Amino acid sequence: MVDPGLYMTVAAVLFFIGALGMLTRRNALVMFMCIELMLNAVNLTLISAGRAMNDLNGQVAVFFILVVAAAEVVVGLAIIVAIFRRRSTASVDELNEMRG
Amino acid sequence: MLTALILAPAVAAIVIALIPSKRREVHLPLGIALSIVPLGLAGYLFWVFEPLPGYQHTIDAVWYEPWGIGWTLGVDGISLPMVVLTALLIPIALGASTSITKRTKEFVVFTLLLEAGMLGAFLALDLFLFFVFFEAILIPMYFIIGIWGGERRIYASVKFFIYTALGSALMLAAIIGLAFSYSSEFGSTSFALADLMEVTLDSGTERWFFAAFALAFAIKVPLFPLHTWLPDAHVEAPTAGSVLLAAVLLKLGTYGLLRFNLALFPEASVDAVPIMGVIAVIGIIYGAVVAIVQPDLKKLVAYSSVSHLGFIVLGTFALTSGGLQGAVIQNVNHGLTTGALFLLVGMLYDRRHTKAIADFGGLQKVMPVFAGFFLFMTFASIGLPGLNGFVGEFLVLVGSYATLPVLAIIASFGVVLAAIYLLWAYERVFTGEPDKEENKVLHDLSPREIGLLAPLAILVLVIGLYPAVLLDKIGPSTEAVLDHIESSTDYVTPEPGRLDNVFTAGGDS
Amino acid sequence: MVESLVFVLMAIAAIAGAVTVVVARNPVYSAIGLLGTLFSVAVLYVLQLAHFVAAVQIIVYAGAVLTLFLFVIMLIGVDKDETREENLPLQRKAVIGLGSVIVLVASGLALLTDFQWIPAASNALIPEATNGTIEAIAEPLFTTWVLAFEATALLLTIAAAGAIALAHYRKRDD
Amino acid sequence: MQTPDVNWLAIGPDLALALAAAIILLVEVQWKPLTRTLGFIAAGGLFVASGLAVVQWFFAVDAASAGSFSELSAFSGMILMDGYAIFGRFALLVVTALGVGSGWQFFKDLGRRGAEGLALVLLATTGFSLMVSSNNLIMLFLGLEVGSIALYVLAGLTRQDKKADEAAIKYFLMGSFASAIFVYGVALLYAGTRQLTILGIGDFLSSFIVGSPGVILIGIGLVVVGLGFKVSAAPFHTWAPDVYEGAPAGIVGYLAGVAKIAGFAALARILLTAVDDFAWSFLPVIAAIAVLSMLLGSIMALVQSDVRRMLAYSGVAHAGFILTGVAGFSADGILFYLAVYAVQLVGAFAVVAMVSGSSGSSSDIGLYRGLSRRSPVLAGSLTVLLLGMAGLPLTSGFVAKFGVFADAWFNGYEWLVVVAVIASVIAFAFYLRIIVIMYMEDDEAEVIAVPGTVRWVLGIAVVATLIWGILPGTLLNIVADALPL
Amino acid sequence: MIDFIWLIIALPLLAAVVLHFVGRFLGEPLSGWLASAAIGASFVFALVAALPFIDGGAEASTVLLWEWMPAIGASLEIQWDPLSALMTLVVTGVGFLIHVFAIGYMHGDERFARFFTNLNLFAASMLTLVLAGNYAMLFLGWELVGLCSYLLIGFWFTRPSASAAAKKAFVVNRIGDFGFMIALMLVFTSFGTLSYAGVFERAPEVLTTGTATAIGLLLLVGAAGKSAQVPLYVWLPDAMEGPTPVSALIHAATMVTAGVYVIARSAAIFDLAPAASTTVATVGAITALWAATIALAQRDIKKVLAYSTVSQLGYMFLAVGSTAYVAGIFHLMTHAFFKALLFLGAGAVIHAMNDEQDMHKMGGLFKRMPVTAITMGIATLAIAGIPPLAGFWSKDEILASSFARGGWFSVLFVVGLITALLTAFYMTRQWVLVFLGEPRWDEGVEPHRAPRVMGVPLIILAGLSVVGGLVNTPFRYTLEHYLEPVFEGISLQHPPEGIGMFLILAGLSVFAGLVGAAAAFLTYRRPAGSWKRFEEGLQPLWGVWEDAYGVDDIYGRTLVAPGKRVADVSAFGVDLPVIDGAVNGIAGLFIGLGQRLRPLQTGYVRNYAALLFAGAIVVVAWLLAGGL
Repeated sequence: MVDPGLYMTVAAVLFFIGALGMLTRRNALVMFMCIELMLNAVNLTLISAGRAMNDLNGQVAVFFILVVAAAEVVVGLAIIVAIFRRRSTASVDELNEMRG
Repeated sequence: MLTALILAPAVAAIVIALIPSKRREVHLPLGIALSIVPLGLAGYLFWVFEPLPGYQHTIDAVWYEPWGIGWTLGVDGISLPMVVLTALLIPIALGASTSITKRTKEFVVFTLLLEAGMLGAFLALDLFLFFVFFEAILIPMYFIIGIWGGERRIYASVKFFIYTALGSALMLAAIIGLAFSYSSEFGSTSFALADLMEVTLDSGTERWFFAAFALAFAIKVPLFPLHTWLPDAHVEAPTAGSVLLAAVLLKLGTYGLLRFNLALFPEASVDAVPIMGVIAVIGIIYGAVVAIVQPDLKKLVAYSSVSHLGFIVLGTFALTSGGLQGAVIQNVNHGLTTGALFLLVGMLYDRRHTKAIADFGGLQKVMPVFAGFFLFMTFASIGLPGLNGFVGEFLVLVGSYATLPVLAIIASFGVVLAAIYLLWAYERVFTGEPDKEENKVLHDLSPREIGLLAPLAILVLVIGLYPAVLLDKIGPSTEAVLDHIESSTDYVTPEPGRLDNVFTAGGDS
Repeated sequence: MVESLVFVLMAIAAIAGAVTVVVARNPVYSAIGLLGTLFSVAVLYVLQLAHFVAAVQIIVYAGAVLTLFLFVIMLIGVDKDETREENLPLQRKAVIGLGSVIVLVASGLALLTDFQWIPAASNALIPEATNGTIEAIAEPLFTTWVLAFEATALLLTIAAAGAIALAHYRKRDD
Repeated sequence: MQTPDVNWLAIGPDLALALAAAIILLVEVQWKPLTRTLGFIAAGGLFVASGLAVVQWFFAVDAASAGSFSELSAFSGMILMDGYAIFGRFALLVVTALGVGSGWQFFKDLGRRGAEGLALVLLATTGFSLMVSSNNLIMLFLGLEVGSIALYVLAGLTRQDKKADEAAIKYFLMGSFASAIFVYGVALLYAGTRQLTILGIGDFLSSFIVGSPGVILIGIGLVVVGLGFKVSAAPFHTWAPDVYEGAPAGIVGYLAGVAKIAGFAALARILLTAVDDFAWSFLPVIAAIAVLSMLLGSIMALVQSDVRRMLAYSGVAHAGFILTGVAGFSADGILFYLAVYAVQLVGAFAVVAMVSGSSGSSSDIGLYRGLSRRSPVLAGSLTVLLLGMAGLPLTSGFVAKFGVFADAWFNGYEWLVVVAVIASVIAFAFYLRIIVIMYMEDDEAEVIAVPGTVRWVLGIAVVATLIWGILPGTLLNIVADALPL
Repeated sequence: MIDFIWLIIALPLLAAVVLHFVGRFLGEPLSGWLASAAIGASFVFALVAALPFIDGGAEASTVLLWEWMPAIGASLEIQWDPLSALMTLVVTGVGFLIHVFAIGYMHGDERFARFFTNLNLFAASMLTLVLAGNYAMLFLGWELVGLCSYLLIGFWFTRPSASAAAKKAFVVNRIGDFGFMIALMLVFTSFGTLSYAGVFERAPEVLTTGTATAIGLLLLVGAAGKSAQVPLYVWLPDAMEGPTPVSALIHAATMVTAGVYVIARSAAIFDLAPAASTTVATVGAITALWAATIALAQRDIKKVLAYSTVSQLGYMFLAVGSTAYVAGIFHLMTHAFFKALLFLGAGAVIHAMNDEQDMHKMGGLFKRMPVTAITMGIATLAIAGIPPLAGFWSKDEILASSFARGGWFSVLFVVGLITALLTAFYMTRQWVLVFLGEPRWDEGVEPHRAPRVMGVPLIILAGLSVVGGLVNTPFRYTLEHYLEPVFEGISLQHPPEGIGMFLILAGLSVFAGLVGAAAAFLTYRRPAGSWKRFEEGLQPLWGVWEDAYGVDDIYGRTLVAPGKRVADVSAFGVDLPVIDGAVNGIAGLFIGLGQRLRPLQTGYVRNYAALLFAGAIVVVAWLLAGGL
């Protein structure tokens, strides 16, 4: 029997790896994957917590978050594609006209 | 009654706003005509005003009950003169604005809105309401300076706006704080002056609130060293703007000190007497000294305002009946004389399109009537007995000697300086032979212009010789202020002539 | 016992995958790393009886989403190595700084305070309560959560409409 | 086997909007009608939704006064129908109507994609309206995402302008990042309390003393950050200027308005009713964020040369002011501020859209030179709205600021009020800058013709600004009933 | 009668108002006659009203016109007592004559009517001053006469020198008023009122010596300004820029004596402050000598008279300072006669010489204008103190009184004696230079006899200068008795008793006068060359005297220039750069801060994310720190 805390810790680690990925990568797609990582961490957290508290709602919540993730992916990729069409790049570093 | 007084100009403004801009010839005349209405009301108000302490014609309508804010109006001997002055100066200011050709309509509208705001500020007895008017006035004035002003009008208008807004912002915080203290003491929220006067504050808080209010009003007055927005605003503003700015807007500061600081924070006021006194006197001397060497007539008059308003503040914080009466009546006097001086400078500017003293000389020969009026107002502003300026300054000086002898003495030197800078300016502008060609062809005052100046001149003379017309109505209210301070602090007004305070009178402490 | 073993393996795998996502220079590798993480996390779900969710995880993520990712990567041809030269001088320092701060805070929490991940945890686990079978999930999903479930419909509509609006070029458009 | 607890009234407005959106999409596919027709459908949807919202309102007020609060939660506690939610929803509807009205030209220019545009707007509103009314944090997250994703798309909808892509991708990445953080916070709150509903958490925390609240605190923190992003509070504001500048002018007002309303409504609800027992620990943080937002926003706005960026930063400052109200810990101040600010914002952007063209890129301040001559209507209304934002008396902005300041002071945050008033004075400076340009510098550029819809929008915004400034009671009395359950 | 006493002021005032508005249409000479009629009328009225005092026994009475500033006990009330009556008579009487004279003198000036407007306004103001029953009203008149003097000195405003002189006069007077106002503050604070009645009665009980001295000295400052005493006399010589009738009326007969009047009026206060009185006397003596020396060397005929006026005013101060108030008032009166006469005479001469004022360019005018010459001669003798002319009696009484006071005052007595000698010298010098000797006129100058309208006043004044002194002789102190009620209860200084003592003192002063006169006569009788040599012989002293000890540019260098520099510095060195600079600086600070912060918004998503994430961590850390 593993202490649910450990699951949560793993989740936390995943979350922060994802977050740091957001800060380091400049390829929109990869940044986007990092967000998926973070969402996974959230899911893991919900499930572990729910289990530890004998509550099923955690898992239900995860279901919805998955859906959200999916939807985000669709739109996100659509945006990336649209940009690529005009600029033929996916590096957000090249998208910094607006600043200051 | 009072509501009507405030709404009349506002309605007038709307009426004029509804007239299409193409009919530019009607806006100004109509504006003047409509601005007679509030003047009439104010005159009536003055007529029926009983010389008693306390507020009259009070209105207390709920504005938004849960916040305890109300449409609370009332007039007493302190606000009455300012109300009349405001109502009087608007038609004159408009009448002096024939030289304004672009966007006449907006100009008239803004001026009338300004009037509404100023009247409201003088009549409001609810701090929230007062603040609303106090702040709302900035907008029309800002536009008047900014649109119809001179070269650096934008700089001047923004400076004017931000500077004064900064002061009032902290006052807003203090007002909220007061209301909070009230609600925590009495359970209900209220912003009514009468209620907030009941609040008992610990001296620390009271000092902070006093400071916040004082700052707001000191910037408005303006007191040294917060005065630098004034010369810019005056120099850039159009004639009407300068007139109203000097004659009425600045008075909101002195009026506020008298009406709110003394009433709400008696303890702190008494403690602040030396500080405020010193600041005021610095202003008197400093303003005068700086005025001496100003190369621009408007700037000169502006700095003279700094000096003159110092007298009002000195009188206010002298906390003697003489000083307070002097302060109130000096509000009016400065309004009349300085207003008139700005009118005159404006008329000169309309003819010659310059305000630089160096550009003139020998004008008395080409425009004697103008010179006559100018000299008359100059002496009124120098404080020549028999003219109004003296009444105010003399009351203030003699009144404040009892409590602030040293300051009173220093301040009276400002009277000497006033003679220097004004007469020197007069000498340079009007005497000698007119040497410049463009000066030789200037035409003298038109009947219209004389008509604008005459009422002011008459008032100057009447108040100078028979100030009782005002003092009778002012007196009871100022006494009430003193009583309030005495009752709520251990302060005692020195009684001149009592043997025991002949030489120990007041002292600076 | 078995659980712990599996947990350790899968945890390591998940984190390794995550790290790959972040550090791999080639987006394709990142995608693979993500795949790894998704799988191992799915396993962790199973360990905690969240069978249905685990299934969805595999189907939706590994199946749909990741494929989509790879597809786009190929489509826009960024399947080449990303340069590492940094045009934001401060950025890397900032990241390192933030990372260390996190570690600091975390260790502070772990050591100094009696930090509990799940203070409301019940000391007795009731496996039936959290046995995430399809029935078990469906029951709350279509009663208590029915509105949320409907709301997802909106989400998908938006996704569809949005994707079309952004990426689909009709004739007569610009 | 229980049956779902369905309450049609509770979701009536959202349903109406969603239906309208669906109809638009279908009709578009089938008949390729004029954009105008679609516009009518959208308007109809909005109208019905508003009507239903009004019905909800009276129902809610009666129920509240009757004390039967159970009637106010629907779908077995998934969403609430309390005055707070309905007020927020109504504000959203109004903003949507105004936004669509002012951005009408934009939808026309979209051509065939105008349908998607309109549909997305309606769906976004639906999502946000679910968000403000939801009681369950996951439901709230769903609503948030529904709204946000739609907004990402809208931001990038135009193809005239490359800035739009940049805006879209920045908004999208940052937004998803923030939502991830937010939902992690939700997860941690769940871990800490075994509750996913706001009221549940509230009850839990008020009935049990949590031994080690660390996880809850982290949860609160992350939730604050996630929503702080939506309302563009410093330092989570960085997306706002770029998005405001890049997104199509016609839609920015709507985009900014709804995000602010929904974000703040949710944030305030969570902080005030769910975790209010931790107020002592998070209020200082809120105050700090408020100060940062007010000062940073005002100061940065001073130096902007693009009006949209300027308004974005002013939005940051306003977020700070509203957070001052949060620090004041009373809902009505916040709601009032939200309502009046959102209206002013949409109105202002209606003008911006007119000046720089619906999907036009630049809104450099130079374009406003002498606007008072070129289009008195635009200049006049923009002036009123800016003065309203600046919070000058006799405008709703002043009442709003006064309200939140008073709340903060009454809640013991005197110092915050002092900072706030100073910040608001700094803010005067850049609002005045625009007015100066419009009125005090003359430039005989071409006259701008203002279409009827925009006139209507401006008229409403201006009148509202003035009415609520002169007779604040008209709105305050309503807000007084709109308190969270 | 007494109830209409205000008419004395009102008549000239009314005339002034009328002239102001319709004078232009009345034109010349009608407006002049109107003005003269008005003041003449008040003279008659005053005379009638004063009769009861002359035959004694009438009570002084006060008429309250109206409250002015009740809060500081300032009301407009008229005090009608022997002193004010006497002053009124002098002012209106001499004033009337000068008005008449001016009709001739101002002939042809395009602002003829305006001149008389101002003249009448002045008369009204002066009467306000002397009739005041309240220090505030006194101050009202005090300042109004200042105004009129400003207007009249600068009457020919196109002359820069004239307007400069006018400004100078007003400003210097203001400096005096500065002291005066403070005096009034003290008075009010001590008494709670400013009305004579209230003050004088309670003075002994209320005032400590300290306060009394303070008030006294401050009044002295005011008086010194108005009455051109050291060090504030500098404005009076310049004031000669005004038309000669103005100099005669304002700067010889009436206004400048206001200071003396005030001190005499305030006798009750000075009575309690011997130190103050002594100061007054000393100032007076110094002024007398100082001005006399300057007068010796002046070439401008009016400048001589100006400095002589200063010197004579010094005598009056010496008198009132040694508490010989009656003597002071007496000299004031006689001086009014002969000095007015002298000025008018000078005016006639200047008129005749086409506005030539340099005595070196005159001479031998006796044959051309005998009336003027004779009348001026009488006046010269009078001022030189030759019995039995008016000047002799008054001056002698002053000297005698100060001698009798003894102590320090005997020093002052000596000074007075020397001054008497000098006075005789320079007056005679003037007369001789103007009327005797060979004509030294510029070519084209054709001196002509003055018109009758100018001549008659001269003759009348000459008559007064002869007999005027007889009202107060050691043989019969009429004036003294007449003024007694005013000064009752106040210790007055009298000349020493006994005819013998009188003869000695009189002898001394007469001797001094004769010596001076004779010396001057013998020196300047001779042809120009010789007396020019004589003056050369007295170099450099003579030169110093001639440019009045260079006081003007000393003041210029020590006061005016530094003052201007202070103003310049504070205006352009402090106000703009420092104070306004600070304001703009703060504004700029925020802009600068904004500019500095802009790079924070790099435009890179990663940065934004970093910022957001950092914020998140800070928030969380803070919450944990606060919460655990």
